[in-house]
Amino acid sequence: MLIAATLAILVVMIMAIMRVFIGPTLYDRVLAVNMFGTKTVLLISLLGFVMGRPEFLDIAIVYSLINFISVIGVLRYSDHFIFKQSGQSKK
Amino acid sequence: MKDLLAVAMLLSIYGLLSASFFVAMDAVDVAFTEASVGAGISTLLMLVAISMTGRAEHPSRHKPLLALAVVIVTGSLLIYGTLDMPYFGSAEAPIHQHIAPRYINDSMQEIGVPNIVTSVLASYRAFDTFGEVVVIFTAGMGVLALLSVVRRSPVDIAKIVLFNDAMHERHLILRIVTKIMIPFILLFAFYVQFHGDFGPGGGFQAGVIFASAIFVYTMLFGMNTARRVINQSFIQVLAAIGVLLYGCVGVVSLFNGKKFFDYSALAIDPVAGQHLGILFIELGVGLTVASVMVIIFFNFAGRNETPRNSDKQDL
Amino acid sequence: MFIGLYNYWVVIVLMMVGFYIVIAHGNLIKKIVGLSIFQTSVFIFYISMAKVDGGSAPILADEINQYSNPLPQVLILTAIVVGIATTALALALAVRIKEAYGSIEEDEIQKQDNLD
Amino acid sequence: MDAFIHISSSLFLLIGSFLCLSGGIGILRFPDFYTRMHAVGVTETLATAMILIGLILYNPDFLVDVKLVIILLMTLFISPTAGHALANAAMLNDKMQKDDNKQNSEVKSSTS
Repeated sequence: MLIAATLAILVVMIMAIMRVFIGPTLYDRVLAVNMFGTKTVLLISLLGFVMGRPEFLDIAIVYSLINFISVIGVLRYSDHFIFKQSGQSKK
Repeated sequence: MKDLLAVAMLLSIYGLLSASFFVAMDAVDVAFTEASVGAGISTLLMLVAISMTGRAEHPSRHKPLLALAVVIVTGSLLIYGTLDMPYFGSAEAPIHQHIAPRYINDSMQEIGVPNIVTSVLASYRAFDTFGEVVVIFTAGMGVLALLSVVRRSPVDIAKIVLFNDAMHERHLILRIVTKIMIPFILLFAFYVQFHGDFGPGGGFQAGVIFASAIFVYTMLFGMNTARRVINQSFIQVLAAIGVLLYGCVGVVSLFNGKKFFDYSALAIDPVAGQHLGILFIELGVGLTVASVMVIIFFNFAGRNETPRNSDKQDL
Repeated sequence: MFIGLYNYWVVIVLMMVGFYIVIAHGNLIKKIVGLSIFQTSVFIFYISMAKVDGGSAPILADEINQYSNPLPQVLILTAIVVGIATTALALALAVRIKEAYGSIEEDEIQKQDNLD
Repeated sequence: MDAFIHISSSLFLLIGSFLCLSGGIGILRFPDFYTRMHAVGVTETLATAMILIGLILYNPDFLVDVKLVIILLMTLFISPTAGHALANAAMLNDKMQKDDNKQNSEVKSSTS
């Protein structure tokens, strides 16, 4: 069962990567990266159980934090671009 | 891809993927570091830099054929070179014969720390790690020297204030959730710092996580607020204190009649001395890494959005 | 016969991708991205060397006899953090070049240099 | 009792994997950004929660359970927030682009 869940998550990760490549807008890409990050958290927790040493869940915690931080960062700096663009077009 | 922001996204995914690969390869400490560094901080720095240098890459006018030829020749030579290498995962490979068995078998008696990576990092190869910490410190100083110069082109102050106001109104939910999360991130950083002897973790990782909490704060509440919370010159002193703390541990053991970084001199019981030494060294590493990362980020972000006046006041 | 060597080949492919980006693209940010891909391929090389079949993570616990090699992991752990510090330095240089020349494209910078 | 816990944990894992997959298909097949956002936002939180609950049931060790609960809480906090921020930013972007287009067309009409 664990291995089946791991495989499912791997498939979903591949789908997310495809969306990052296709993604017409920046936000599609951010969404896919965010999803990819969440799936990585799950993958790591599952891998810990599959390999029989589940005490390394700290890594998964770090992942969920870092995922959040990078999404905020992307939004923050993409706002910057929107702002710049609108400023330029108004000039 | 021409859009550099998309490149940064893909780099972040690459970091996440390589970190999960490290977990699969049993390198939990490395995965820890790569998770916080490769996926988080390097993406952020890349984004800040792109926001300053412009988003679009010019259409290429180069001839890729020559480069491709060079790459293919080098690659095939390297592949030819691997044909003699030991197979993947074989326990008889030369790399596993010489010093690793000593670390695996004896480190529990000699150092008394279950995490072998920590004991090798902080005790057996402490001098090496000292060098790395000095390199990080120097890189931080380099960024400081390059970016703390006041820039000549005037910045439109009104525009920036407007922008910051817009940010604050829009991200109310984000700000509140972040306010709740930040103490936990900091707490988790301390856990990683002091739990490094027993599980994955240690000074490097803790420093990076600590710094990333400050990054979030800076991104959401603006540079000026963050400057008020965290004094820049204090952070610079802190970075130096970290390196000095590391060096001092070595000097103390030198004065006590042992070798440089031989921590058994620190206490009567050699194993307790090792514990104490590793604790101090990890603390030094954590301080340096966290403050250097904060210095780097403040200089990047500060160049982006602070008006000139406040820059002058800071000087 | 050589199928057991695939880890090195993956590393070499990644390394060459990074190398190609560094030499073929004119944009400095792209070059830095290429360098970081190159760097990560070296990390993967070391870590895959450290793996032992049936081994476990090198944190001592009961009931486990076979551990992977801790030494390459230590080297890479420090190398990652040093790598981000040097990447930050490179990005800082790129930002300064942008301010001084108004561009981060290699050929444009060279054109301006030749004019002087 | 043991068998019951085992079966229920398998069931949770199965539901979680199914939700994951549906979210993945959603992000790939839906036509525009907001529908994709819907697919991911709805499935992601629930799938994560399901898989983590499955793991908690599967695992007897107390400390590991605590860590799993921490991850679960973290996800429940973070992923809706990130989704909200993302939707907000995308909406603002759309609005701004529309404004720009309007302005541009106005400028054009006034010049012509």
